[in-house]
Amino acid sequence: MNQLVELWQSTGLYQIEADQFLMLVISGLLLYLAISKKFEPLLLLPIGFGGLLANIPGVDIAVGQGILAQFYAIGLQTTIFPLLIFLGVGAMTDFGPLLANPKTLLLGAAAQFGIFATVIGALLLSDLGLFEFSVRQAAAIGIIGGADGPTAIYVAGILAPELLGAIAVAAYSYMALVPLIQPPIMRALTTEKERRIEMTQLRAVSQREKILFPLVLLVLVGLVIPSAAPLLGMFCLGNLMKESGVVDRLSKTAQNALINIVTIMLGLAVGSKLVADQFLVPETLGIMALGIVAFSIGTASGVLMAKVMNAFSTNKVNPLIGAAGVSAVPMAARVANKLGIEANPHNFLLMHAMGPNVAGVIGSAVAAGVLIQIVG
Amino acid sequence: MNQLVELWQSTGLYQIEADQFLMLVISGLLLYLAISKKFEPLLLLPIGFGGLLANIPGVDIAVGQGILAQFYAIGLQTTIFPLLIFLGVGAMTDFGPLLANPKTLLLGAAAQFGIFATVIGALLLSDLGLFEFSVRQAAAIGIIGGADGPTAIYVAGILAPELLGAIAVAAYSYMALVPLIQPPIMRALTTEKERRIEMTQLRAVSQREKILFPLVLLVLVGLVIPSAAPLLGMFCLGNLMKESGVVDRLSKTAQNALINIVTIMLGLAVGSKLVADQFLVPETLGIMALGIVAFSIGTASGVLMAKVMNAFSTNKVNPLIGAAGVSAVPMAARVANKLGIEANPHNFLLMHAMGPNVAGVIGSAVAAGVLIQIVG
Amino acid sequence: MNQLVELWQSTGLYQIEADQFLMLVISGLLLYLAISKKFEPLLLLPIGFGGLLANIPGVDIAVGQGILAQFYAIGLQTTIFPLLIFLGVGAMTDFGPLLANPKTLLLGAAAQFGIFATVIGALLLSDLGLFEFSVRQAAAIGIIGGADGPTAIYVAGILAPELLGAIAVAAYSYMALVPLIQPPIMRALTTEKERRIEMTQLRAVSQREKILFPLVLLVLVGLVIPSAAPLLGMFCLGNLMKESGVVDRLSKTAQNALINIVTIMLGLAVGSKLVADQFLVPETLGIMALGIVAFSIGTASGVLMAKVMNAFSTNKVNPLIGAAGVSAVPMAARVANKLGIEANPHNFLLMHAMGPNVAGVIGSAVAAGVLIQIVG
Amino acid sequence: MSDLVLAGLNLALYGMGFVFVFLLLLVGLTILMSTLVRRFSPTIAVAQRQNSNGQKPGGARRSSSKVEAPSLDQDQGRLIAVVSAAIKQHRSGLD
Amino acid sequence: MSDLVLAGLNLALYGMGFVFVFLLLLVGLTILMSTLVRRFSPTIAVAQRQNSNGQKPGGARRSSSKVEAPSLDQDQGRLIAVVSAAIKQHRSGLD
Amino acid sequence: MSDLVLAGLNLALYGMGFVFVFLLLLVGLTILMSTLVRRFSPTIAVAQRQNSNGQKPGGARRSSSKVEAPSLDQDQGRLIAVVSAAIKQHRSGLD
Ligand code: NA
Ligand code: NA
Ligand code: NA
Repeated sequence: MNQLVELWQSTGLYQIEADQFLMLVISGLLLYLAISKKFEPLLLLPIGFGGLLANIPGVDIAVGQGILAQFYAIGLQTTIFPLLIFLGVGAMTDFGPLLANPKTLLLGAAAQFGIFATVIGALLLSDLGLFEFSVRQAAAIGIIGGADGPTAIYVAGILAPELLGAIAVAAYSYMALVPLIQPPIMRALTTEKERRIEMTQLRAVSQREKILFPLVLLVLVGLVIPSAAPLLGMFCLGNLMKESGVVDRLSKTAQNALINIVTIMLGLAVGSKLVADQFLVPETLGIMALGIVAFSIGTASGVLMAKVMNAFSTNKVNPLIGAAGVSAVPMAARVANKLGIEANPHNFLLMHAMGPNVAGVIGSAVAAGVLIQIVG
Repeated sequence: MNQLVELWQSTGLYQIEADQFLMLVISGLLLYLAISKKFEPLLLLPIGFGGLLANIPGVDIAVGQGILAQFYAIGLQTTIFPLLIFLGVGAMTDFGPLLANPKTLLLGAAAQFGIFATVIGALLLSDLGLFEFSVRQAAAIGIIGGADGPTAIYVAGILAPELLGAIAVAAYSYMALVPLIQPPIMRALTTEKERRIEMTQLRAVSQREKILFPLVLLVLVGLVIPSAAPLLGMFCLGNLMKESGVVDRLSKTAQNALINIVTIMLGLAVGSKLVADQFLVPETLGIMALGIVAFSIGTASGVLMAKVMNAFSTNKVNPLIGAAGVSAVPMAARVANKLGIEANPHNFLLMHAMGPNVAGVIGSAVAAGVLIQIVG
Repeated sequence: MNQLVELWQSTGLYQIEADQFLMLVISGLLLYLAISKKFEPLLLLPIGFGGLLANIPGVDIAVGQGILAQFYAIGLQTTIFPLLIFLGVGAMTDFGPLLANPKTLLLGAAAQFGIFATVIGALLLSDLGLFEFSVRQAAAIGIIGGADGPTAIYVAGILAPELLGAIAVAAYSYMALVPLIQPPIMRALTTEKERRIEMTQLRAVSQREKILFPLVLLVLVGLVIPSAAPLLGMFCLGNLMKESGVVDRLSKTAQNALINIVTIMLGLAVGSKLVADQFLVPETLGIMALGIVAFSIGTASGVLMAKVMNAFSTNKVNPLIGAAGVSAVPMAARVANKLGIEANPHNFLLMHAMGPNVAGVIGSAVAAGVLIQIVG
Repeated sequence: MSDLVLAGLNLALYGMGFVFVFLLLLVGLTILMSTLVRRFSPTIAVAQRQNSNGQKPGGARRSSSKVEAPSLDQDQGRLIAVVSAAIKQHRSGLD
Repeated sequence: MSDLVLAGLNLALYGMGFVFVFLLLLVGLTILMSTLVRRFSPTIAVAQRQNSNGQKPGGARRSSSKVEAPSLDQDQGRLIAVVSAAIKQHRSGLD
Repeated sequence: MSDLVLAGLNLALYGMGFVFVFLLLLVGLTILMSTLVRRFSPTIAVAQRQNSNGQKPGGARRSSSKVEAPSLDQDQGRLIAVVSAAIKQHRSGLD
């Protein structure tokens, strides 16, 4: 009989607490968004499922020797997982549109203002006594504005691992919400006439330029901002493997088996941070609020930068593609394309928007390097 | 000259001992069964080969810093390997037949009686002074009756790592022997008339049901038997990845590259336990004997449960499919199908038997959780 | 303003030193050779890129907790990476030509003389006071003559990790240079008439022989030279997985996803040793010089051995195929084939040269075992 | 009967009971879940069923997220490019 | 304004400045690199461009190293199959 | 000659000797193995040789184990089943 009591006391039903139950509901919501709404399912499905596992009472899965805790220790504490993801993303990235029109790099720079504005915002909230974000935490929250999942996870893992769960959830949720967040801002900041601007067709880019670009980028990173070198180094390696054409089998594996394996484990490792005592804190609400501000400011500054560039150049760019500078590849470029077609059915901005889009990845990684350098 | 003597003394021929030689023969036998008899070759080939490597005298392969010892430390001590295998198996499993006829879950419950009967048997043998199995060891041996390789390795790794080699070998060997072990028991316990029972065609199952089932299962596990959550959690994640249809690339990698890589390393890690001083002990004989008893009792109780269910229901099930409740997917279902066709050429039981077959996987994992909970 | 100075002082431009710059140039040269000259790009591309990353000033990538340092610790210090590469290479190797003509194994033995002659050479240089190579270092340098990348990395990692970078670079560079290094030596040591020798067609080899060969090889290794068992064990396992035909999915993964993932990480790990203070030492020049001597002597002794065999046998072999005994699969076999066709347009030596070619892999691994056994 | 065997019997009793209770609960929940699904989304269920016959559901439900997109779209794109090029070349040969 | 907010403004100022300087430098270097490439290897660049339309560049530049061989042939084979099928279909449409 | 060089000569002598002895033994064992195989299973060997020309041996010898099954075997099996059924039906229609 004692054993029966013991067994009953070992059940989750007996041990569950209110906040664990709430976390299960939140994790279920993430799964719903991933599966039914297709919100970045590659990451949010394993993160949400990891959240379910992490909040099962009475068993160590996300702590101690549990498998999620081990994935966290193996891949996030070491930064190996986000770096391998960057390797694969690099091997999937085509810098062609960027090389055909290098000045779109500046749109990718401008959109990073979302990051730094959010850092200030987070510190203002602390100053007002609403939250108690440290400078490191504020920097980690700001990076949500980079609209780049692995960069956000990488920076949060280094600067504020205690906020990693909320930051990753915010980053991926808002990346999925780009088609809802961006259009009103883009419409508000552009005139119908601007949205109708057609851009000249991009020139063909030679393979040699594509091979040299990741090397040029790496050298510049090494000379100017070494703390961004791990992230952009892996990114450039992946891209070089793809463009060089001499290691196709490595490039294909980096784009498939390797990135998929790491994505599963990374998602579960992030899910391990969705435990009640780390996630159910007021800071999480602050992070969610700041995150959407970051996205919005990034979008706005990208669009405004395009207008500034037009003021100084005769070769006009459609300011819609400035919004793609936030990263969120390729969603943001698609949004720009869609609004372009709305304004002018002959206006195909997709390839033009891919330039600032990949520039946004570089920009966020540089911003990440600066943040790690200054406050890390 | 001294150096020549030293070299000679370093050869395996000089150093080999009788029991190492015997282990090499046993490992060779496993390879023979795997290759020529196709006994579960995916596991028995690397296990057998690992056994060869582990018993080469004069070099550390399965101990110290040897590669097999490292695989053991990385993947088995941490439980990562069997859990990743479960992820892949989940991504390969179709719960459709089970969802179409949920009461076949009970057949998967009944067949687990083989596990617990064997625990009692092992403790009886200890009581008789034939062996000295502790309760933990008895529980680990019993799990052979679950007819599920990764579950057996997971439980043995936690409860009785010193018996892991023998338990894994017994589990996979008997799983391969299912077509020999089960039929006589199934014939003995059923009448010709019962074996001729045709079952109604299974209803179509919607994708939504298939998506919700792994979540329902996980929630129930979390509430009722948290210690089974790591195993069934990874299983449900794999299944959800497959059925949700939104992360196809992850699901495919879990079913291919990931499970294959882990299978190679898991097999070698298990092989590292086939060293003479751990395997050539009387206990191994006891384990082999108890293992076949476990399989037989599991088969019998599955069949008998089907007959009990028929006594209380008008919608008859063919008792042959009860034998599939032991797990051993999909071999046990094929055996049921074969005996069904023998008795009645129009009797296609394969899909009907897949229900209890996957129920047997769930049942064993739950039993594993109970054992770990009570004696772990 | 202070912060700006600090940022400027954190740039690579401010911190870079002359020797780091030189290493960046050398790494760039490796990338050039890999991409433009197709010098073993699968390894030299990641090695060269790793070299770039390792020499970026102001950030820990190849040391401390940097990702390259972690890859080194995870895969090279543990010997796991080269062993997994050997698994994949084994799964890609066809022993058919060797089994059809087993005496070509002796050509693979003779060509290893390059290894041991180089060991003597390295110690002579030390004796002359030009370098200070220890016996362990000399042995690690000699293995370059094995013309087998993973073997060289495995041995250097065990005997002289401080020379690993230079040894790996030398091994892969010279493997890529085989078509330039070997032909003059082969022409000098053979007469036109010898090069014209046509060889009889190889007999068909049964699957059973192909399955048994890796087991025979492993048993012999275990009995005679256990220290070669990790390397040849993994090689034989890969080959058995392929030839047995019962674990196709494991064999394919070992040949693709697994070896590709490991190749990327191995290359980066080796690249981490291309840091200035380890690579820019006089020893590196000595290693490069000795390496080419090793290749040349190996080639010569393979060719001469073939001529010796012809002196004792009526069934003549074309001495060109002796040069393939250095390993460097399949480049060396192609070189032999090319020179054969030059001398006699009807002379197809490719398959005949594959025998000594794979024999050279076995021979180097045995030599590696002997070196580790005696000086390790 | 010794303590050891008693412990075994105990374990078997509770264990087997637990397994049965668990799977009985699962039967109940599964039937409940299926009933609810079939009641509240009959048309969707049917549509999806047809869908899953006609084509791989993954095809229709494929995510358009960053990581996924390149591998498929690109392949698709490359194939289309190759086919177009082949047709073009072929045509130019005909003219 | 508190020290905290000042630190934030500071961070934003230097950070944003750095990002812009970096990307401006990158624009410059990229234009320089492209100009040099286009000046010193115009024909090669064109050849490669055509090449990259007609067939996968990997095909031409493919390494013949030991490890590489197995995977490629399949791709090549698939491409050839696709092209053949396309041509065949095209022809059958003409007849 | 110094001790160091002597050590090297020593190493070379024993090493090279060992390598030769090893590979000579391997030649012997390989010939023995092949002879035994060819004597005791000539027909099987021939059959398998043909097989390995005609189709991938993995196809025929494929394991039916749990992990493997879903990906290849089932497909294969299903194909065979479908084809067999079709032939059967066709035949029965003819009689
Ligand atoms: Na960005
Ligand atoms: Na079972
Ligand atoms: Na060699």
